[in-house]
Amino acid sequence: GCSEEASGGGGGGGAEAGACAPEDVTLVGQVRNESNPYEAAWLDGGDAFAEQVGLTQDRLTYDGDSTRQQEQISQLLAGDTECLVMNILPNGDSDTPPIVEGAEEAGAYLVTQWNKPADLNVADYDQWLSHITYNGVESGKQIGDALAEAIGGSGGIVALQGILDTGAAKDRFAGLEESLAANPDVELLDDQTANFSRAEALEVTKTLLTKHGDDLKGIWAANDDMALGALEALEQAGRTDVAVVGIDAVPDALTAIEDGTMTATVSSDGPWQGGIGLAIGFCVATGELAAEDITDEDRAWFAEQFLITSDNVADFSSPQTDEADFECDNVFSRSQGAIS
Amino acid sequence: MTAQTQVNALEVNALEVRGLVKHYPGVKALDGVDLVVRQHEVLGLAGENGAGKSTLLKALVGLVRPDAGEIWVRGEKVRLRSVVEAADHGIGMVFQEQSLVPNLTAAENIVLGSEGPGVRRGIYRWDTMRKLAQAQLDKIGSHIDPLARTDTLTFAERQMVEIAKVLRIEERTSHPPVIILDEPTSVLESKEIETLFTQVRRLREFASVVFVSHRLDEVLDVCDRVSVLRGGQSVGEVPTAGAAPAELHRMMIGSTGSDDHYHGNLAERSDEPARPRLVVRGLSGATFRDVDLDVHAGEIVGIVGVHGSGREDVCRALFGAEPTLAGEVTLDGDKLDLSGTRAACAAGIGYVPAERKIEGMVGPMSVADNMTLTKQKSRCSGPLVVPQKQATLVDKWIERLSIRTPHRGTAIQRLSGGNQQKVVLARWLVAGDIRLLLLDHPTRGLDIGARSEVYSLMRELANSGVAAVLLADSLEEAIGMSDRIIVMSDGRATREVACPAGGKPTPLDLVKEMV
Amino acid sequence: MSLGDAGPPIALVVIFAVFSLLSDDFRTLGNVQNIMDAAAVLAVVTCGISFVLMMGSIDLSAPGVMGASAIAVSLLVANNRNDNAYGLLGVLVALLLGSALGCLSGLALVSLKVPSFMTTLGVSAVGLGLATLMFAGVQPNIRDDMLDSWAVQRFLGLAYLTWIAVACVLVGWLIQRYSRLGRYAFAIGGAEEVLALSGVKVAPYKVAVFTLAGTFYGLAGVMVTSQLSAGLVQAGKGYDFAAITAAVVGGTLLTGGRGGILHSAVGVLLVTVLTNGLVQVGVSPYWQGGVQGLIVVAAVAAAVLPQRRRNQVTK
Amino acid sequence: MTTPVLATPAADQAPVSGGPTVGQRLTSFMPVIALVALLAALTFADPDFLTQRSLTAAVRTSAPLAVLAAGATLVVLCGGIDLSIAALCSLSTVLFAMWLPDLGGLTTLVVIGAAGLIGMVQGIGHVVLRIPSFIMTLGGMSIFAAVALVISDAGPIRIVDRDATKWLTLYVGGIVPMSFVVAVIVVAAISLVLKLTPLESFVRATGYSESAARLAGTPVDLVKVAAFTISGACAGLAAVMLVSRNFSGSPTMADNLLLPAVAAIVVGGTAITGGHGSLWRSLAGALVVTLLRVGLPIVGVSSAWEQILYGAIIVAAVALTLDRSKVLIIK
Ligand SMILES: Nc1ncnc2c1ncn2[C@@H]1O[C@H](COP(=O)(O)OP(=O)(O)OP(=O)(O)O)[C@@H](O)[C@H]1O
Ligand SMILES: Nc1ncnc2c1ncn2[C@@H]1O[C@H](COP(=O)(O)OP(=O)(O)OP(=O)(O)O)[C@@H](O)[C@H]1O
Ligand SMILES: [Mg+2]
Ligand SMILES: [Mg+2]
Repeated sequence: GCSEEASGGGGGGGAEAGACAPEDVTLVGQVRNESNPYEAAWLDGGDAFAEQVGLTQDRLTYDGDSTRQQEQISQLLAGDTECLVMNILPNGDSDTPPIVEGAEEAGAYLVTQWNKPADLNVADYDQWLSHITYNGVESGKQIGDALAEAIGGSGGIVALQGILDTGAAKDRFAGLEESLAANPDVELLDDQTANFSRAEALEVTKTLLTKHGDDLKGIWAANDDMALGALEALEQAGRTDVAVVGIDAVPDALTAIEDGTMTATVSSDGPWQGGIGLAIGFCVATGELAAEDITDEDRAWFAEQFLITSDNVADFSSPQTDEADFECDNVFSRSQGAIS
Repeated sequence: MTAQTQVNALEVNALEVRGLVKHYPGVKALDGVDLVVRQHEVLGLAGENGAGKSTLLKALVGLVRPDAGEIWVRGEKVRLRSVVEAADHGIGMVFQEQSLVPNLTAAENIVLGSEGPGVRRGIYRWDTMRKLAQAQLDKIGSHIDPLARTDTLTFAERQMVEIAKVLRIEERTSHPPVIILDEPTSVLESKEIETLFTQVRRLREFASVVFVSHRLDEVLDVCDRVSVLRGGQSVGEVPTAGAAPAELHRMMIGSTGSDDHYHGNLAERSDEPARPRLVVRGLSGATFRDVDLDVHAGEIVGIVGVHGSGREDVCRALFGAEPTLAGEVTLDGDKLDLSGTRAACAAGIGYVPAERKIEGMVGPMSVADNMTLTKQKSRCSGPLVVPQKQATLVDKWIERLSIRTPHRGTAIQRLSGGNQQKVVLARWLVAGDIRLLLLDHPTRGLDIGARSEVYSLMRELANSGVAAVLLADSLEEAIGMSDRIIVMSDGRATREVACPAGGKPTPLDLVKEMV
Repeated sequence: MSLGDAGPPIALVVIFAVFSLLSDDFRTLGNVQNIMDAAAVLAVVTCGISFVLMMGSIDLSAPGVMGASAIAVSLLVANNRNDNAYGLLGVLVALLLGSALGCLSGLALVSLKVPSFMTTLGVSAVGLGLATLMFAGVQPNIRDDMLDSWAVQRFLGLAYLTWIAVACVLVGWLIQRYSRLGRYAFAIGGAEEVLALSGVKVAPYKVAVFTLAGTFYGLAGVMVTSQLSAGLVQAGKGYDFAAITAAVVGGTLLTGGRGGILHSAVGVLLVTVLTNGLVQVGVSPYWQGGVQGLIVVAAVAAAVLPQRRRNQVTK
Repeated sequence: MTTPVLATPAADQAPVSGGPTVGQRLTSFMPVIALVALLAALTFADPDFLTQRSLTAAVRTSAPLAVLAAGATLVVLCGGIDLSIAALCSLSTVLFAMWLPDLGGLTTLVVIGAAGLIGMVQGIGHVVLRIPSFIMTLGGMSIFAAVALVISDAGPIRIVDRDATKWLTLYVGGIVPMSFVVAVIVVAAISLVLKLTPLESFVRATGYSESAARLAGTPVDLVKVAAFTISGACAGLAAVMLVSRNFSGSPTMADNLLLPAVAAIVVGGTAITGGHGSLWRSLAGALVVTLLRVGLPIVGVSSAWEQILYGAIIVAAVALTLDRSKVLIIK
């Protein structure tokens, strides 16, 4: 056959950085679905930023389906990509490289969050402006320590893992293992996956409660949804002596911490994440920020996160986006340093 | 009903059909049919396969929407759009294909669609329902348990359930009903047929009956009058008193046919082969035990027996379609592999199953594809199908067996039952390499013409050296066609009766052996 | 009940016995209660789907219907999103929403003549869409004491929800055995064309069966909401295939006309015992799904083998 | 009065055409008509959608789905169903990624072969143990998922050497994606083999009436096993396509393609009960489903409405494409 190099994919080369008028910029935010509060809040944050600059955000969701995400991206990149800014939540680590390559080829501005293969270097690409994530090992360890403290430094706990093949689930569990090493009297009785799902966590926890009975003093969950499912299981079993920790700081978890039924969670600021990715892209697209000026530390970085316990929960109860966070000279202000 | 019609009630025809027309793609199934059913008579309906009998009758119960023509019920012109409407007018039918729900009880089937007091506000009252059904079964003297699941009943028992079911129309309408029986006897045995006829005669007291059968002697026996259809047209009617089957037959096909459709046996075979082609020794299966059977090349061996004698299963076992427990079978001296139908086909065995609709044919596929399904090599060159080769071959057989089909590409389910059967038979003949043919009721539902054609075909095959095992439709057929008859009862081959051209046994001789 | 029907109950007993031998924790009374509680939602979904399978149709709409009813009920009873507090009435409305969606599957099947595989897949998507619309980005949490108590309060050691499931199985069995709807559903699976020949209009019964199934799914959505104290769009995730598996493992044929509610109930217990047992004996979470699949296949094979005939049709 | 066509012997029958009538021809084009209608609707909603680049992307996107659906169509034609295709495809992406360093250019063939073999095992299980295909492949689905999870250590495996899959990312004539060309070739090749050999009769007879087919001596079991084998092999090929697109293998990569693939088959108008249908129909169905998956969000339909529309449109599409004269009872 008379095959030749790719052409259908995109305009090639990409727009000259900074050439776009602000009103020509297309803002796209893509998350898994709008049916969970965290991601819905993310998209709302994107909307808030878009409004701030007089634009609207195209909201895309792919229902946690990797193939569908790729399909949407490649369709998106087959359209007009000259001033396209994408703030993407890749479904898993392995979904990031094709998105990055697609954007690079089509010349769209890309910011990714959460998932990225460790050996994929953002600085190797021109259009992939930044990758933002939270330090999963750190958060796993923080709540692990909080849990250890809540059960008085010794006793049995169980872990509810997230979707097993995601980096977030692995990092967070690695953090738990670090915490366990530091708290030798805490014993991990069991680890099961509940796939980040509240309903699955409920079932698994019920089973674990009957299996371990009174030996069980604490439940470490890799996200708040599972923690909330575990709380329901405890309520149904009539157990009030089990401490529960999670990650994400979804509103229900904060309420539970206020009520004292849950011990701790770690913040991840959805609305800010939804806005910041678009902001970085927008700033570069309009020339207010030159891509070359972004330091290597700011190409892939950990965002600031906080351990939330009953002591400080009041400060986090209603997350709002702050316009100042999205100013072009402020976009990297929450960095806790480069991803090592 | 007004007083006026009351007076005329007796003179008015129970049912009258005028100029009924029904087209199907490529076929004019009904072409201006007229039919009169009087009150309190049993009207026979005769005609070749595909003459339009079933279509006409289905139009009478609202299942076929005619293109033109009128239907009058008791002097009133009606339009029948559904079975329910027909039933409201007092018309009910026993269908040619069995139409019971297999996983329901007999009782439910009997009252299905007109449960009456058996269901109140959507709730079943099992006891009432059982009584209702029992009442119907009592009418025909059947001893079936009304609460037995239908699929646990035998074929004949199911037929009785169907008749019990249609008799419910008596309870449903205040008018004298018209009850249509489309080939009710083709799967019944003589005793059951007698019961049925007693019922039909009883029905005549208060109802009209339309009766279809390809067994003309039956028709003449039970009917008062016979109406004959040919090619979708009415060709006349005859009172049965004094009529002979031959006369009817002539009307059906438009020329005089031979009454002797069994063609007699082959005259003395000169060189009887030393060894039988098929040798079965001690064959046992779930429903039969220790069956021995020899069939020579060129011989037709009939197996007779009542339901449950296991003869069908023996046939299926020989074809590898039923597991065996013990026994040895050789074909032309080679041990036969009974593990599956593929092996049987490869060894040159053919099988024509009784349940044509389910097991014999692939309904939506064309006549041509059905005919060449087994002997693919007859239409192939190497691994490739050669459409021209197939067309020529299939057209040859369509003509040879006078299969009535608009085209070789027509779906076989659009053909009449008899023609379907011919296609199924032809399937084994197209390659010309068959050694043993197992025929399970090969003429079930066929008209006389088609029967004779099938008979002569069987004969021709035998003469060319094919061995055949025949499970006949009737004892007469078994006797007429077979060279030898094996009697089976309770899963064992109990007796062998010679059946040479000159010295045929009588049916009575065989019946004695069967029970 | 014929001998062929004995397979699944025997498999249930055998699997239960094996897990009891392997794990001390498994054979405790608490765990048996736990298994019963865990089976509740699946049992209700399977009740619904059994009627559809009996007809020889299939139903993939459970995720959508459950999601819609879960969100609907959580917005209708006392909750954190609005001032509604309709209590039982709210539950009823959620059930009706389930019925309506089920009815939609049935109507599309009989009027557009589209196979149920597709209509129910479509309705599932529609249900999820409706649920997402109602969800509107903020998690609805219920504050209704009655609904909350269903998951927590116990009677004779079992949660109220479990008793609701038991009641559903009973009602389902009565419908199947004593109502025209149930018997006709069974008959449609046996020989649909014959019903038409007998003058029965099957279309309304088909619609009614899908409506009934939708109602069961609606109830299941409410039950999940009660368990989680929150309305989740994903409340029914995975229940479609889980319920079909349970029904089939229990001896219901996908071709219709065989099986029923009691079969399905056994199937549900079998599947739940398996899920629970694999956790209890400590099978790695990576392997659990695979081992479960293997055992389901083996169980069906064991149940099918004794009945196998030559020339039997297996689809 | 006219002579009734069938009353006379076959010899002097009026010639009746056995070929398809206009109506029948139209129904066989329905999947394409549905496709065009959908494209028109999307273009109406967003005129920018109808560009060559956009269509190229959609066609490229559809390739793995089309291949998956084409393979499973064979199983559906035989009257069964294969629910394991997506999980097997995921497993195959993992196998591909794991074997690539050792096998290099051969990996593609080896993976397709292995997937075919796995499909064959399922087929054998189905015919020998008489387990309904629904259950057999549902079990297969969870087993493959577990194996994929375990051998990949529950994570994606990146592909460093992209040369082995580069050919799939090329464009024929600069426009037509190679992966789609491959999909078309697969569909054409299988269809041709079916059409030119007795296999088509075998497959249809098996699907329409398994018992009649068996009693006619048709190799029902072999045909079924072959269908499962090809279905598996197609899952392997789809996996290679996904890997070429994603530069990695992952144990859950294709899991969500199961229902879209079955939807593609049904939307194409193939009867889920078996016998009637074709691979070409599934190809058109895959394009329809792909357009729905990517088109609706791209033209700006919100997430909730997208699902509602998706549900409504696939039902409508099947209402359009299914040839009801071939499928008497709709279950
Ligand atoms: N639904 C249909 N579609 C097409 N052709 C049909 C259909 N029903 C009947 N026919 C054709 O109409 C003709 C009359 O068929 P019909 O069933 O009425 O014959 P019949 O007299 O009952 O024959 P038999 O004695 O074989 O039962 C046949 O040629 C048949 O092929
Ligand atoms: N609604 C229908 N759709 C398609 N085909 C039909 C329909 N009704 C009847 N037929 C076909 O028309 C043909 C004629 O019907 P039928 O079986 O009654 O034939 P018959 O002539 O009575 O049979 P026999 O040869 O047994 O006497 C049959 O092959 C049947 O399958
Ligand atoms: Mg007839
Ligand atoms: Mg609660």
